[in-house]
Order: sequence, then structure tokens, then C-alpha cells
Amino acid sequence: MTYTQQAPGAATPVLELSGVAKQFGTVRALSGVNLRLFAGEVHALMGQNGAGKSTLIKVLTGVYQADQGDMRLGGKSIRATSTLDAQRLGISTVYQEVNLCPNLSVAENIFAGRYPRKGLAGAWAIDWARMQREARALLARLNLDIDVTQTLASYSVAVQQMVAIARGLSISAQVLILDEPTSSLDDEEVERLYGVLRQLRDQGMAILFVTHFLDQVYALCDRITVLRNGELVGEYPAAELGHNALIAAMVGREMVANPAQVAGASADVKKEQAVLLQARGLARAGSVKPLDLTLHRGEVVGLGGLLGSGRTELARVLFGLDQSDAGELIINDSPVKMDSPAEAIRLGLGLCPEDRKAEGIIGELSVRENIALALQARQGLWPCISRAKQVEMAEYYVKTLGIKTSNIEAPIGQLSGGNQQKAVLGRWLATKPSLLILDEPTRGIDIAAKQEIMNEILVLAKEGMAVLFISSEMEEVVRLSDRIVVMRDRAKVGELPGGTDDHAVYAMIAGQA
Amino acid sequence: QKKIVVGFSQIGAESEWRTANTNSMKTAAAAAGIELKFSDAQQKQENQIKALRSFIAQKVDVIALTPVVESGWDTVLKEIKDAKIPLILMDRSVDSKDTSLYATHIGFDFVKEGEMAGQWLVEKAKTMKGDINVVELQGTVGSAPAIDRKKGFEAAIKAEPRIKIIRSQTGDFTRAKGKEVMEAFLKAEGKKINVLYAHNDDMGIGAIQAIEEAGLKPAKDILVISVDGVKGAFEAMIAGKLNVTVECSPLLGPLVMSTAKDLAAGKTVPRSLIGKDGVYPMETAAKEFPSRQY
Amino acid sequence: MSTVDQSSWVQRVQTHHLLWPLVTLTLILMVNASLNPGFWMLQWRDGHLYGSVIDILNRASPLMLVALGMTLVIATRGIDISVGATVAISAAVAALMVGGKLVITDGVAQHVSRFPMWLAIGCALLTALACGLWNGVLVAKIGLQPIIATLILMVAGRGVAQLLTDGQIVTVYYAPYFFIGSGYLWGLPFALFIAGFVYLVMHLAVTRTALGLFIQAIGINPAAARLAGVRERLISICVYAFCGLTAGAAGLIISSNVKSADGNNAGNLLELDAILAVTLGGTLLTGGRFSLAGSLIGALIIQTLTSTIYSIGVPPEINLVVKAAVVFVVMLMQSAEFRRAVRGWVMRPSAGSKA
Amino acid sequence: MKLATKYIPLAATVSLFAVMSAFGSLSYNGFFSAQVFLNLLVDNAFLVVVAVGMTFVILSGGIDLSVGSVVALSTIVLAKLVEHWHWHLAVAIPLVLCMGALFGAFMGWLIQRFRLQPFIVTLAGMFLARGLCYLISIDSISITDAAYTVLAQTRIHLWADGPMLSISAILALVVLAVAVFLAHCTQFGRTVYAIGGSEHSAVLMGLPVARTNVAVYALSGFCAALGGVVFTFYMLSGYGLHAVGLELDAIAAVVIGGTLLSGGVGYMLGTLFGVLTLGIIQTLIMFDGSLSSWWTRIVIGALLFVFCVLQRVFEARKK
Ligand SMILES: Nc1ncnc2c1ncn2[C@@H]1O[C@H](COP(=O)(O)OP(=O)(O)OP(=O)(O)O)[C@@H](O)[C@H]1O
Ligand SMILES: Nc1ncnc2c1ncn2[C@@H]1O[C@H](COP(=O)(O)OP(=O)(O)OP(=O)(O)O)[C@@H](O)[C@H]1O
Ligand SMILES: [Mg+2]
Ligand SMILES: [Mg+2]
Repeated sequence: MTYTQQAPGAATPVLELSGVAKQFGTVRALSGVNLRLFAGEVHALMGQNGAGKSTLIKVLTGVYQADQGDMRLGGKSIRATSTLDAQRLGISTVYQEVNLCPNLSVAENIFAGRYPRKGLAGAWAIDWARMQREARALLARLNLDIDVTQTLASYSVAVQQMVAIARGLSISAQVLILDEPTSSLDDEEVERLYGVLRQLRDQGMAILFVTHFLDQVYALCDRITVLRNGELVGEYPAAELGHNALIAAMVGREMVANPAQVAGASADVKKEQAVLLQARGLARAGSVKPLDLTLHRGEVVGLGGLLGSGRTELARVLFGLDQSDAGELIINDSPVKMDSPAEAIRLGLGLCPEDRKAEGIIGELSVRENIALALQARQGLWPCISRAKQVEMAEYYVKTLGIKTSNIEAPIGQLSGGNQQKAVLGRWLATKPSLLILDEPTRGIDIAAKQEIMNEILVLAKEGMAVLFISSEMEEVVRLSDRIVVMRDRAKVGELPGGTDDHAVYAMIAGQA
Repeated sequence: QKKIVVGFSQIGAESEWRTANTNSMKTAAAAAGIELKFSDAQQKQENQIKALRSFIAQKVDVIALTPVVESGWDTVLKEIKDAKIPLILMDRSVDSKDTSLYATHIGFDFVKEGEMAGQWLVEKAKTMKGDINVVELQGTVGSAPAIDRKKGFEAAIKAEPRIKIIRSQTGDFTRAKGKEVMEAFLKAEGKKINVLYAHNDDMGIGAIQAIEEAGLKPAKDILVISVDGVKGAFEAMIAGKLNVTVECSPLLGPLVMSTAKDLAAGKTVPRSLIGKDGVYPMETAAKEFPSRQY
Repeated sequence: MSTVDQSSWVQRVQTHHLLWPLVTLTLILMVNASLNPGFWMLQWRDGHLYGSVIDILNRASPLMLVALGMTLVIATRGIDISVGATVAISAAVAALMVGGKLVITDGVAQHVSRFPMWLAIGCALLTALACGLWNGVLVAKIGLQPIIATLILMVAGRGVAQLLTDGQIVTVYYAPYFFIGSGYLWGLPFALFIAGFVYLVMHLAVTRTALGLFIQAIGINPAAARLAGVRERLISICVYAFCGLTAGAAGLIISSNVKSADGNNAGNLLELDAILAVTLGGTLLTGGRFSLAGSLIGALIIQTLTSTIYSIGVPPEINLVVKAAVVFVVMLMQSAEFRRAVRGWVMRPSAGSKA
Repeated sequence: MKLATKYIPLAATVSLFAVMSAFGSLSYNGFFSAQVFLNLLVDNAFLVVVAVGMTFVILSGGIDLSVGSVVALSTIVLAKLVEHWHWHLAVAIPLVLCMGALFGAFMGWLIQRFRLQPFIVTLAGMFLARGLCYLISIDSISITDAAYTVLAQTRIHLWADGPMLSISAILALVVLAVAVFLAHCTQFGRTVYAIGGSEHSAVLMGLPVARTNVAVYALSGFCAALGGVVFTFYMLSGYGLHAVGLELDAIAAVVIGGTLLSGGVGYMLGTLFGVLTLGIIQTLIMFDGSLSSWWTRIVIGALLFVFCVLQRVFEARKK
């Protein structure tokens, strides 16, 4: 493997890791990894799902203790034994998944551990007013204007992710680490974040950045370190590593990044297909305004909209997680009362939720059990899917979706983020639903896997499954959908045919504003 | 004329003896035309203190108290005295130095019960040969009857050096525990055991079952002594399974009510009134049984 | 080849979730046996086995039953502190309905019950089931926190039991009823067979149906389980109801064993023992993974400990200190973190001496 | 007036308390007097103190079953020191408080260091403390020390000849005030909430989780010991059977006050009203005075039921 020695200028790295190794039981998550981070650069850490990126970051910040290796910060050897330690050393981290306290207010989550104090009432008392003021100011930098006194749990995952970023930014540090911070943000938010990151870089901060979006890497990063299977592939200047070369380095073989075929092409044929689901004036006070929606068999429908436009809420109402309080829902020509997810599943629906940590995975259960769960729930208590059948099912999806796990009996909570997402998806595909609602299904999934998943979905759609597709990547929505339903402020504002330009969607969102 | 109101703070309903005591108070009050404010403390002294305070707030005419322990009453009794409400102590007394805090004490002594049980055994020992090994089933650790019945018994058996307590364990005053502990005693000590002394009848009855299940004859192979004199104990004695029960009658209601009337009328009453108590050996059980009320 | 097999076998044993509970049980048994020479002695008496071990098994049966029911409740992230009260209620119902007296007809002594025994047992179990159902509805439908929902029944339940029995201890005189709690089958206590049967049924239910999977899913992540289509409320209610039922069965055993029902004292503090048994068996109180066999072992640990305290002549004043010390030791032994720390303490000095 | 959603459980508790008081005042003679309501505080001062400590533990997602036994242990140690060994109060009381805090810290350390379950650690702690009581003395010990008696029996009149409070009641209010400050205005308090919300996240956020966990149990032990001191003011005695089952009362008070047992959500003030609610249920039953022992239990259960269900309904409505 190539390891380029040249560094920007003659400067010594702020942070230098060499020969880091980490093993979990029999899983070798990292072995002999080197990393150099210089002041005033944005450095991308790339690799497929399960390559060891998050583990490397956790070793670096004291969540895990390295089995081997040496870490140097500003030339001095360090060994963080806790996250608190790492923070004290000047390393600020935003971990993958939202690792904040849902019961605390947004402002507190940002300042927890570093509260502004009021002088007089002892150096003890927290200055709440100042904290809220500063929190608002910080979020404003990211263009987020929300009530910072509300609990974090009352906001969507995207907002929570922004709050986590705001927390990371607010810690004045030498090194800032961001593990997939943009996975559920839309383009506009991402642009904002870049602005802030560039500013910090110019002030001399060293930034380590993990993402699966190649465009973002080239837009922002100066150098790239690539990991594969826990091993270092190489360190490259971003400018010198082409798109395809980067993918090759990550995947380990040549692969052409051909976007999945455009689905819209066959839209006309599908129009003929039978209507699967029809919503008339469906509404829920405070979350979805009355809306009509028709889904046909074999059709992929995208939901377009900005953050907080109510797409997740619509999905929840359709799936019976929240009850609608007006309008009607007709499935297969008969009106239904959707009062629980169990009922929805009985009717052949599936929902891959946005927040996989809170609503998706059952952390301590094995990959096998997680994949079998929904199908078993549809069958009821009995008959029980036989162990052999479960194993077969789990192995099938581990293979087709490329889930990287030591074995199918490993607890799903130990999988890397992207692999957890794939397993949850596998759970729903296993039920062979007639309508699958996907809320940010590609969150945190690497570029190679994304293609495979999309192809899998399109194959199923060809076989007659309807798909309702929600994603913060508008380009993805446009490319895959036969039809795009556009939402704004919790209401449907119109429909567009598939294959349209994403600008058309933005125009429709903005047009009637 | 206004009805006399008596506030009565009872310990709880932990045993049949206690329930009989409560019932006696209620029926006596009804018969005497007294309004009884009853409060059950569920075994907690703090609840009793709260009840006493609420009686003060309700301005009752007389207060009757069955204290769960002797100590710790000074503060609230002072408040009662300040409110000029006469107080009758029932069953157990309190250890206040200031005896003006209560008008009278109606009751008896757990120590005395233990002594009577011990004396019966000392008497009986004269007809027995060799060492006399006693196993003891104590009441709940730390509770007043458990401490005093043990104390009294131990004092009484000093008179006969052949009597030895070889095992002593708590049975929490319940049949189930009494049986369980006795089972363990029988396994550990086997045929060495000559006498069982149980701090109440329920544990005694449980232990009798254990003795039978071990293939021994209660009251013959192992003498059984217990305290309280509840119905079950009399049945066991009639069946020839229990040797003796020591009782102090729980039927104190009429005495308390007549005293209460006197106090409400401003009369002075004796400082101390003693309830009826007695020893009921097996032989008298059949005769006594029909006249038992509880 | 064989060495590979062996090492994997050793590893399987070392990581088995029942290892430490079993080690604990063995240790306590050994302590008991060394202080009490007759401990392992078994005699054949009156057509059944007789000895300390039999006593322990017999005494542990009600606790095992309750612990089994409690295991499922705890696995769903709940807790049921009303089991003691349920025991008292079921015992009271059974004892009142069986009642019984000795009648002599045509010179033949006969035990006569007030109601047929099966009806009495049925009613007692139904009442207990109703108690459990009540808890389940409060938790799953109304959404009260489990501890407070079951606290209501814990407080009121004993009152109900005493109300039924009018505050008296109801003695049962109907001999066939005694079989449940003190009868023997094939030389072993009948109560043990009840516990064994319930364990078997539950084991089949959680392994042969999807119940085990669903309960774990609910306990680990209720939101995700619900979203995956698990009917989490229904299952929670059933689990509480079942826990009530096992407590009811325990109530029958206890009342039959002492031939009476004591509304105030029957099953006192049983809830704590049951929860302790479940945790000693390796089930986490935070819900999720559970072990039925572990709970059985936990119950045996507790009963063996109790019986040890009685039979080795610990003075009653220090009963609790001994019990506390054992619980501390047991839980430390079961903590992987503690074992690691001990390994560290042992290794470090020796490594230091080498250097 | 619009009520922030987070205050709803608290508001529910407070208004239901008001309804119960109104009911009592209308139904029973002598109920509606300032002294009866102040007595709720006077009689339950120890419970307030203990429940405040318990609130911190529950907020952090743990539980402490040892508090009742620690109260008993404190009373008996105090009685022994003051009565039998004639120690001065000013030495004996701080010593007992230290003992409680150390006891709690020890349990907290076990829980934190060896990842043990709080439920069993504190259950063992409960056995241990109760057992130590019996080792010190089986019988109850009266406290007759003059200074002590004065402290215990001093009554502070709110106005001349008006209703009065005891020193303990005032102490309880002070403890509550300090706890409110601790919980809402200090790093420690907020860390407790954060741990209750998600311990894993709190660790990743770099909060001092280990230290706080131990401190929470130490605080609870301290409050329990202080509760024990207040208890001796109340009873003037030390006894191994004091405060049996107090832990359940404390947990019930905390939960009724709107704190979630799963941690992270709740208020100190709610705990005060939780205690007062339990107190008023008892007072209602005492004023009624016609219930038999078993009906007393059934009615307590029923009132608890009505209260909790109404609280739920109230919350559901407001949301
Ligand atoms: N606590 C753990 N126990 C066991 N295995 C673990 C644990 N944490 C991570 N692993 C394993 O280590 C490997 C690397 O995981 P890691 O989370 O670092 O991947 P990643 O590169 O961040 O992937 P993703 O892009 O999906 O986030 C995976 O195979 C994972 O299963
Ligand atoms: N940018 C924002 N500004 C203010 N509030 C927001 C914003 N984004 C989301 N929210 C809040 O989060 C809640 C949840 O939004 P929801 O999850 O329905 O959005 P969505 O359309 O699914 O968007 P996405 O899933 O892309 O985040 C909304 O009720 C809204 O109050
Ligand atoms: Mg990752
Ligand atoms: Mg969304």
C-alpha cells in the first residue's frame, strides 16, 4: 500500500497516531493504523462501512483503550483514558449517531460540562440566561432558529445532529473530529456547516472529518486517509486522488461509480398498475395537514422537502405509529383503520425509521434476531420461524446487503453504524412488504453499499413492491423516483414526475413560499 | 349530653391476638355509647405519633394508645398533656420519666409472660430426667414481645440448671417461618431437642407441623410451650399436640371504656390496672375452649 | 483436532451465563455441608425422601415460581412488587373455600371441604390472575410506572386478603389440600413438580414460540419493538397477568404447607426475595436478556442461604449481616468487571516482583 | 395561562393535592386548620429529607433501597453515642452524617466500579444497615439528653399562639431549598440529569459520570443519615425497627411527585408534594377514624390509585 510521506509544509503534525491496533474479542477492528493531522487542514477519514473509522476515533478520544500504538498531540505522547481527558487535551468530538441527552434542553446539551457560571451566587450557579443566549448564537451560525429551552427529544434527528455539531464547535479545541455529521442534513445545512468549518480551519484548527459523500470530500478536504478492514490503505492529498481512485482505495477493487439506472424511465408502464394505497384528506393535528396521496404497485415515490417539512410525520401516520385524526386511508380498495404498526405490517406495510438508534435496532439482540423480528411479529407468536430458517434469512441479507459482521449471532449494537442501517433494512425486506416506506435509508451507508441497496430496492419494485422514499439528498430522490411528492410546512404542495431536475423540486418548494 | 369521643391508636393487625384486642375495643365502645376514632399504625411508631397529633386536632375527649415500643413518646405525650386530653396506655407502657404524661396504664407485662412459661417448664422438669434441651422460636428481632418474652423465660429457667437453650432463632411470629426454622432445627439437632418454646402460638403451631413431619410426636417427644392463647392453640391442645399456652387476655375493651368514661367525667382513676392473664395447660383446654371468645 | 474441540468446549463453559450462579450455589452448599455434617444425608421415611436438601427444594418451590413469573416482568423492563400481596390473596381465597372439617359418617372418618377442591384452587388462581391483569392494565394501558402501579396492589392487596379472612388466620382442615404443599410424589416434594412443570411450560413458550424474542425486544428497546410490529402492550399485560398467576400458585403451596392462610404475613417480603433471585440468576433489571434457569438457581441460592443460617446456629441478631455479606460476595463474584480487577490485582504484584 | 409541558406532572400533583385538601376540609371537623396542614410537614420532615436524597438517585437512573435501614442505623448510633457514651451533640451528629455519606459512597463505588445493579447493591446495603442496628442494640434506646430534648420539643409559632412548626420541619425545608439549588443550578445537578437521560451519552459528552454516580449515592446516604437525625428529634429514641419500609414511601413520594423511575426527568418540588400527598392520604384516614385495619390499607391503595390515574389523565389532557 502506498503511504505518501509528504506533508503540507515542513510543519509537524498536531496529532499523530502510529501503529494503532484494537481488537474486540475475535474482531480485529484496527491494526497498525497511522494518522497525521496538521493544524489548518480538513482531513477526511474514508472507508467502507465497518472499516474502523469510528473505532479509530473512539480510541483517539479515550472511549476505548488501544491495544497497541502511540498517540502524540503536539509532539507529546498522550493516552486519553476518558472522553473527559480527551476534551481537556483539546480534542473536541462529534460522534457518529447523536450522543446527547434527550431529556435535557438544547442549550444544556450544547454546554453540558462547561456551563457559563454566575459570579455572585458562588462560582457555582449556572447562568441560564447567558447559556441560552450563547446557544442561540451558536445555532444561528448554523442557520438553525429553534427554541433552545425545549428538550432535545422534541426535535427531529437532523436538528439533533446539528445540535451535536454546535456542541462540538463550541468547545474551543485544537482538534475537531466529526464522525458522519452530515448523514441526515440536506444540502443547504451542509453548505452552512462547510462555511463554518472552513472558517475554523483558517483559524488554524485541525479538523478530522468522516463522511460517505465523495462530493463533500472534494469540496472541503485537503487530505484523505483511507482505511479498509481496519488497516491503513494510504494517506493522499485530496487533489491528487481522483474520484475513481478513491473508491478503488476504499473498496479494494476497481469500481465505476455508475448511478443506479434512472427509474423514471419506466414510469408510464407503472401508471397502468393497480392502486395500492390511497389517502384522502389524511391529517393529524400538529403534524400533518390534510393531504391526498396515491401509491401504485411497483412504483417508487419520492418525498421531497426541506428539514422539518413533515415527511417523517407523514410516514409515521401512514404506518399507524401516530394516529390520524381526519381523512381516510384505503389500502387494496378497502378502507382501513391504521391504529398500530402491527396492523400496518399485517396489511403489508413496512417502515424503515429515520432514527435507527432509538427506533430501529434492538441493540443487544443478535443480527439474526433483528432481521427476523418483523417477519416473526407479522406471523404472531406461533408458528415460530425455525432457527435454521432465521439463519438462512440472516445470511441471505448479510450477503446481499453486504453487512459486515463477525457472525450473525453478534449483537447488532456492536456493528458499525452503516451496517446497523443495512440490517434494519434487511429486516423489512424480509417481510416482503407490498409498500415499503424508507425514511433516510441510506444514512451512513458507504457509496458501494448504497448502490447495491438501491439496486435491490429497484428489483423489488419491479416485482410489484411500492416504495415511498424519503431522503435528505434531493439528487438521490430525483434519480430514483418515478414520481416526487413535494412537501412544505407539513402540507403537500404538489407532484413532479420522476427524472426531473432537482432544481425543479427546489423551485416548487420555494415557488409558493 | 354530648357523646364521648375516644381516639384509639392501635399498633396494627399483625396477629389474631391483636385483632381480638381491636374487636374488643370496638364492641365495648359501641356498648358504652362511646364514639371510637380508630387508627391503625401498621406497625410504625411514626404513624402512631401522627395519629395522636390528629386526635389532638380533632379535640377528642380521651386518647387510648397501645404503644409499639416503650421509648420515644415524650414529645407527643407532652402535646397531649398541653391539650388537656387524658391518656390511657394499653398493653405496653412507655418509659417516660414524667409519669404525669398519662393517666393510667391498663395491661400487663411481656416479661411476666415469659416468666410464667419458664416457671411451667421448671415445674415440669421435676418429672423429667437428664438434660433438658430447649429450642426457642423468637419473635421478630428487636420487637418488644420478642425481647421481653425471651428475658422472662431465661430468668425463670435459671431455677433449674438442667434446662439449656441450645438453639434460638427468629420465626418472625408467623406459622410459615416457625415451621421452616423448626425443620432446620430438627435436621441440625435431631433427637436432642426436648422442649420447644415459641414466642407466640402461630410459630408454635407451625413448629408442631414440622415436628410431625419429622416423624416425632409433639407434646410427647418434644414438649411445646407457647404464648398468647389464641383459638388455634386451644385446638392444638385438645388434639394433644401443644402442652401449654400462656395468655394475657386481649379483651381489654370494657375496662378501657369504663376508665375512659371516668376520665371524661373528671374522676381520678388508679395509675395502673392489670388485665387478666393465666397459664392454660393441655389438661384444661377442653374445659376452657367453649368459653373462649377469640 | 481434539484440542480445538476441547478449548472451544472450555470456552463455552467459561462464557455460559449460568456458570457464576451455579458456582455460587455450589459454594454455599459446600459451606453448609462443611458446617453441618448431616447436610447431604437423605433418609427414606414414610415413603418419601427426608433431609435438609429436600427441605430446601420444598421451601424454594414457591420462591422459584414467583421468580419465574417475575423474570418475564423484569425482562420487559417492568417490576412487580405486589407478588407478596397476591400470594396472600390467593392463599386466603383457597383456604376460605376449602375450609374443611372432619365428619364421621357410618363410622368412617372423612374430610369434607366447603367447596370442591378443584373449584377452590381454580378460584384462587383466577383471583391471582385477575390481580396480575390489574397490574398489567395499569402499566401497559394507563401508563403508570411499574413500581407505583404494583405498589397500589401491594398496599391494598394485603388489606383485601385480611378483609376476606376478617383479620384471622384461616386454618384448613381438609387433608387432601395439604398434598399441594407438603405431599410427595416419587419421593420428592410435590411442590417441586409444580415449579418444574411451570418452568417447563415457560421454557417451551419462550423457546418454541416467538414469545422470548418479543419479550427481549420489548425490554431492550420498546419503541423499536413496537415499530417492528410487536404488540408490546398486549404482551406486557399478559406477562404481568402470568406473574400474578405464578404468585397465586405460590400462595397455594404456602398455605397448603402451613395448613392455613395468614392475610397479614403470607408471602411477606417475597417480592424482594424474588427480585433478588432473578438478579442472582443473571437477569438484568434494566430488561432484555433473561434466563429462566438462572432464576431457578437464584431462588435455590437464597433458600440454601436461609436454611444455612438457621441450621448452623447464627444468632438471629446477625442474620441480616450474614445475608448482606453473602449477597455482596455473590454479586461481586458475578461481576465480570470485578473478576477483571482481581486478575489485575493478582497479576500486578507478581509482574512487579519479576521486574 | 400556558403551561410548559415539562411542568405538567408537577402541576398535576399540586392540583390533586389541593383537591384532596379541599375534600378533607369539607368532610371532617377540625381538618381545615393551619396546624393540620403544618403537621403534614412536621410529621413527615424525615421523609422529605430522605426523599430528597432519593430523588437525586432516581434522577440519575438508579435506586436506593437502603435509606430506611440507614435511618434506623443513624438513630441507634446517635442514641448510643449520646445516651450511653454521653457524647456531645455537636460531635455525634456530624459523625453520624459522615457515616451515612460514607455508607452511601461505598455502595455507589461498588455500583460504579464493578458495574453492579443498584437494586441489589442497595438491597444488600439495606440488610447490612439493619443488621448493624441489631448488633448495636436489639432494644430501643430512649434519648433523654437535655439539649436534645430541647431541640426536639422546640416549637416555632408562625405568629403568637398561632400554628407552629418544629425545627425538623424547618430543616426539611432548608434541605429542600439546597436540593433545588443543587439540582438546577450546579454542574453536579445537571450531570445527574444527563446521566439519567443517557449514561452512555453523558460519558461521550465528557461529563464526570463516575464521580457523579458515586456522589449521588453518597448524597442519598447523607440525606438518609440526616433523615435519621430528624427522626430522633421526632421520636427521641434509637431503635433497630424504626423506619421499616421507609424506602418504599420515599420512592413512592418521588414517583408521585412526577419523577420518572427511568431517570432524567423530575423536580425536587414534586417530591415535596409527593410526600405531602402521602401525608394527606394518611391524615384523611385518621380523621375518618372508622376504618378497620384492613380497610385502612385498601383505602390507602385506592386513594393512591385514584391519584395516579388522575395524574395520568391530567397529563394526557394537557398534552
Ligand atoms: N464494541 C464493539 N464490540 C465488538 N465489535 C465492535 C465494537 N465496535 C465496533 N466493532 C467492530 O469493529 C469494526 C469497525 O467498526 P466501526 O464502527 O469503526 O466502523 P466504521 O468505519 O465507523 O463504519 P461506518 O461507516 O458504518 O460507521 C466493525 O466490524 C464492528 O463490527
Ligand atoms: N430547520 C428547522 N427549524 C426548526 N425546526 C425544525 C427544523 N427542522 C426540523 N424541525 C422540527 O423538527 C420536527 C420534526 O420534523 P420532521 O422530522 O417531520 O421533518 P422531516 O420532514 O422528516 O425532515 P427530515 O426527516 O429531513 O429531518 C418538526 O416538528 C420541527 O418542529
Ligand atoms: Mg462509523
Ligand atoms: Mg425526517
